[in-house]
Amino acid sequence: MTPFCITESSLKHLVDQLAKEQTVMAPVKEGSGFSFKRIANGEGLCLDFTNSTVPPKSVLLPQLEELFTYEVKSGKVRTAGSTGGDTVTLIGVRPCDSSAFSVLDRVMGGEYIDPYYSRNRERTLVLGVSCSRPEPTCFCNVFGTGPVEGSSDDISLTRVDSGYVTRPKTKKGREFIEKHTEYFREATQKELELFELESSRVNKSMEAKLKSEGLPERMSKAFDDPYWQELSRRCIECGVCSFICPTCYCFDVVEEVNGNQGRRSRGWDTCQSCKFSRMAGGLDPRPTKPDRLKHRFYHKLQYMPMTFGAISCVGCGRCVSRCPSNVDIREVIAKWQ
Amino acid sequence: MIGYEKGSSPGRARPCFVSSPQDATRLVWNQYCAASLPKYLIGAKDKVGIVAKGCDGRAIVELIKDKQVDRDRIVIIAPACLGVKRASQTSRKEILAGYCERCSNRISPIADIAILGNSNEKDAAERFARDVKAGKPSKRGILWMEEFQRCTKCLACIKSCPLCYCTECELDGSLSSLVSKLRMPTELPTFHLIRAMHMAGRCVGCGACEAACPADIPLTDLYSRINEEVEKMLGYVPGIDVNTTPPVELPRPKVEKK
Amino acid sequence: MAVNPYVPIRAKVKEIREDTSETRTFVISPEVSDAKSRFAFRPGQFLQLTVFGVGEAPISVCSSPEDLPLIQMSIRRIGTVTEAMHDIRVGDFVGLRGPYGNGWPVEKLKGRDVVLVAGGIGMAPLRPLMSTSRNVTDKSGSTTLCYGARNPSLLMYKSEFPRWTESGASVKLTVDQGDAGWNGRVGVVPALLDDLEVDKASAVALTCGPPVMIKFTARKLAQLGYKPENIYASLESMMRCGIGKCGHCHFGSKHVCLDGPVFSYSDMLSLPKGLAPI
Amino acid sequence: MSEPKIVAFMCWCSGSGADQAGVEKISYPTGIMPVRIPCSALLGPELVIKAFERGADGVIVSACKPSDMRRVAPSRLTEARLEILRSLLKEVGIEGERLQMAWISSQEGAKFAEEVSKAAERIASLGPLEFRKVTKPV
Repeated sequence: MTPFCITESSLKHLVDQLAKEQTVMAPVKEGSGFSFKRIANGEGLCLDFTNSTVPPKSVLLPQLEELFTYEVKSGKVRTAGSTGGDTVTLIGVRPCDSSAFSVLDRVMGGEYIDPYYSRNRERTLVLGVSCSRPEPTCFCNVFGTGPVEGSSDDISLTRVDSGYVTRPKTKKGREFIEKHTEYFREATQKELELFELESSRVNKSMEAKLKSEGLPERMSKAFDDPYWQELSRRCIECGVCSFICPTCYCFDVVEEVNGNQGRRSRGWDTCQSCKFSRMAGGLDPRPTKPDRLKHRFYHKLQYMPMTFGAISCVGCGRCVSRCPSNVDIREVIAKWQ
Repeated sequence: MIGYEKGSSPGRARPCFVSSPQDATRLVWNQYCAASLPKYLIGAKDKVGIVAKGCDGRAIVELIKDKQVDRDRIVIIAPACLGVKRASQTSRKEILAGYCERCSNRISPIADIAILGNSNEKDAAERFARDVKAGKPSKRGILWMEEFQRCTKCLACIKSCPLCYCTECELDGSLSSLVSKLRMPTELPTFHLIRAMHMAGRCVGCGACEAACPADIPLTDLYSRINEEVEKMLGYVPGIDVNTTPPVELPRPKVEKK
Repeated sequence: MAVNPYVPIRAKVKEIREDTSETRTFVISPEVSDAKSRFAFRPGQFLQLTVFGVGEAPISVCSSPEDLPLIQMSIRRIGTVTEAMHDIRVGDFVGLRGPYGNGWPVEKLKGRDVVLVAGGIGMAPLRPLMSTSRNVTDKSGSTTLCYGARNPSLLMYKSEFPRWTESGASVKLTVDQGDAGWNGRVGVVPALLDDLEVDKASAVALTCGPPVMIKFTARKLAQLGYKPENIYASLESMMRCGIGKCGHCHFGSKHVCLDGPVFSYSDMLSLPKGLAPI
Repeated sequence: MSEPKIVAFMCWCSGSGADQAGVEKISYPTGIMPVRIPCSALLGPELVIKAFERGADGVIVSACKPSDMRRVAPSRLTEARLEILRSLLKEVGIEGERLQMAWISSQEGAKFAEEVSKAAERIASLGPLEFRKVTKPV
């Protein structure tokens, strides 16, 4: 399919139309940052942002998600549907975050398929938007997860002066464009040229010092290196890095009980917490701060490549800019590249 | 020796631990030295030197009072602080952090070595003091309940706070059922109110919580408001004098010796 | 629609046996018609046990697969869930999901000498092998159980020792601290391994117990000439989902819930320190 | 409005005061949920906040008069602590009057009923508290 083009105003009308029928999630300014929220119309759409504070993984893997409810005494369990639900259009996903969905797909699939995640994933259409001005902390180019398109985009939008060059990436994306064909028109030759120009401009605007080849192999030999001790000294184990990481998926499960009614929910957890791997009885396989910090980096840069064949850092730079102690994953990569 | 070194990107400085004179060249001092260093004193076994801004000094005073830090084991180097800058999330500019605008004293109340800087810096510091007039009143009218709803419940405020030294925290959901471990929306105000109560009369306004918060909740605004009330009510200001006792404490009953 | 792996199946507690002062064995019957196929497990696998209103914990099955649909679990009072489990009465409902994990390498045991080393509650996952020990070793190899506890009253399944001996297994016991009625050995479990008459080159050792015991048992076995790939240990870790999603039991590139809980000594050496107590 | 829900935390002594009100058959508002605690000074602000979260319109803490206590007066602590909590509640937009304190000793049944009724009236006049929806600063 040839690329399409959608003008800014058509996009707004399209969102107006969609918001009437289904859930539209888009970045919304909140406090001093952006976060993905449900929007009611095209007016609320703002694609002029660098990236959201909390990644859009919150749409697929909500921070708090009910697993099921039950009666305490009788043990009767009710699941509030792990299938169906509204179609969700997720607009304005940056390439790094879109690529992060592929990482989550790999984890949540496999021998046991996570029903809640796959329900959310199937009903969500991802409209990715290319970056136009990457932050100095961004390094998606290192892993090839950006900055123009992400690997889970159903449709990739790239801003050119007349609107957005629209490239459908999946069957779902093509069907979407066919269904809403009145909002799109075929991209002109000039627009395509502008798209190429824009892509190479953004690519060039990013630093290219880091390399990811061979990183897992080298890291597997560095497990006992004193570097980790030194690195972790300034870490304060706040766990912000994992809460704002688009590929961190670990969750904890809690029960809420009110009389005879019980509910089991899950929600994000962080491996940086000293209670993450502590067992009943007090044994802890990762008892010290270096163990825990190392686990996070190894999980992303070594364990995941070993298990799934790809590094699970997408270079969004959130942890780099947000870490209060300035523990920088780019330095870790630079150290072992 | 705990101080600051150059960070990984421009406009950042980060904590750094120096154990030999050669390494001391790594140390820097500028307006990006934001991280709260007294946090690293808790549980430290050796004798350590520490670079302390005004707020850090106040935190150390509180830690000494709470018997978490031994005064004899630390050497405090206190440079004059001009307030720290942080990158604005909305515009690509650097602004003076909100909590620094409210800072009551930019020089540590306790110091072994005080560095008042050269005359230029001194001027700047005086200008700063004049502008700030020993602490602007905190902002009022923040819609706190809305702010609380933004909370991601990552507990970074607790983990980054130099005065949160409890090994088991009642707010992380593992010790009590006061607040669940996960982000239950109805519990977010509870979480923040309890934490605010725990900080009442203790917060030294270093802004570590605010700097760490991924949701940018202006926590120090709330804590400083409560501190103002505590000062009005009980005449107590935290972090000034090692010898004062915390405000809400029982006088010890005198036990008569037989 | 595929089965939702997070939802436990309701099960009724049929019988409770007080094994020791801190452990009880529960006989549980899942309330589904296809319990036999759904819960078909291999010895050494575990189930996620839900105490409704309290939470979930991974517990290994201590009965033989032949007893299905009845499932037995021995539970030591140690955390919130196990504590609550001790308040459960006969007729109460609990939740079960699973079985999860890899279980003992049952195929490998055929025709070989098998040494089972257990400490305290660590006997539970090995018990299914003892109940079926003759089948497991294919009648040509010997079966030896080396079992120890802190004191004689904490030895589990005492009433079954005679039956195990009758069926041809040799049962060696030891305690850390004897009492008036004890005239057996006093000492640590690895000390029992010294003079076993087994073919060390091909023998398979299976161990479960406190981390310290596993550590010294594994070392000792390796020293005695057992092959590292023939030494197996069942490890434990904090875990939430049991299906490799929650990340709590992720160590190295292994998940304890998917790739474990049984690991060979050679696997353990390649895992990060901490999980494998070696 | 309907009867406000009020949680009354009372120390051992003032709890007996409430009993005394019962013995003397003095009526007081029915929306009161008594919670007995060993001493008012043991009442952390956590529980008061939690009570508001769980739907209380108001909280009454009844404690011994400091003058009735021997040697040290822990209820002074309670007073100071609740005063701080009240200012915090005001800051986030909850009326301070929702948190009341009453000095009641073990024999004062009539006083208990009177204080509690007065407090309930004041709390009722504020209307129901929707803790989660309070967004306007006072």
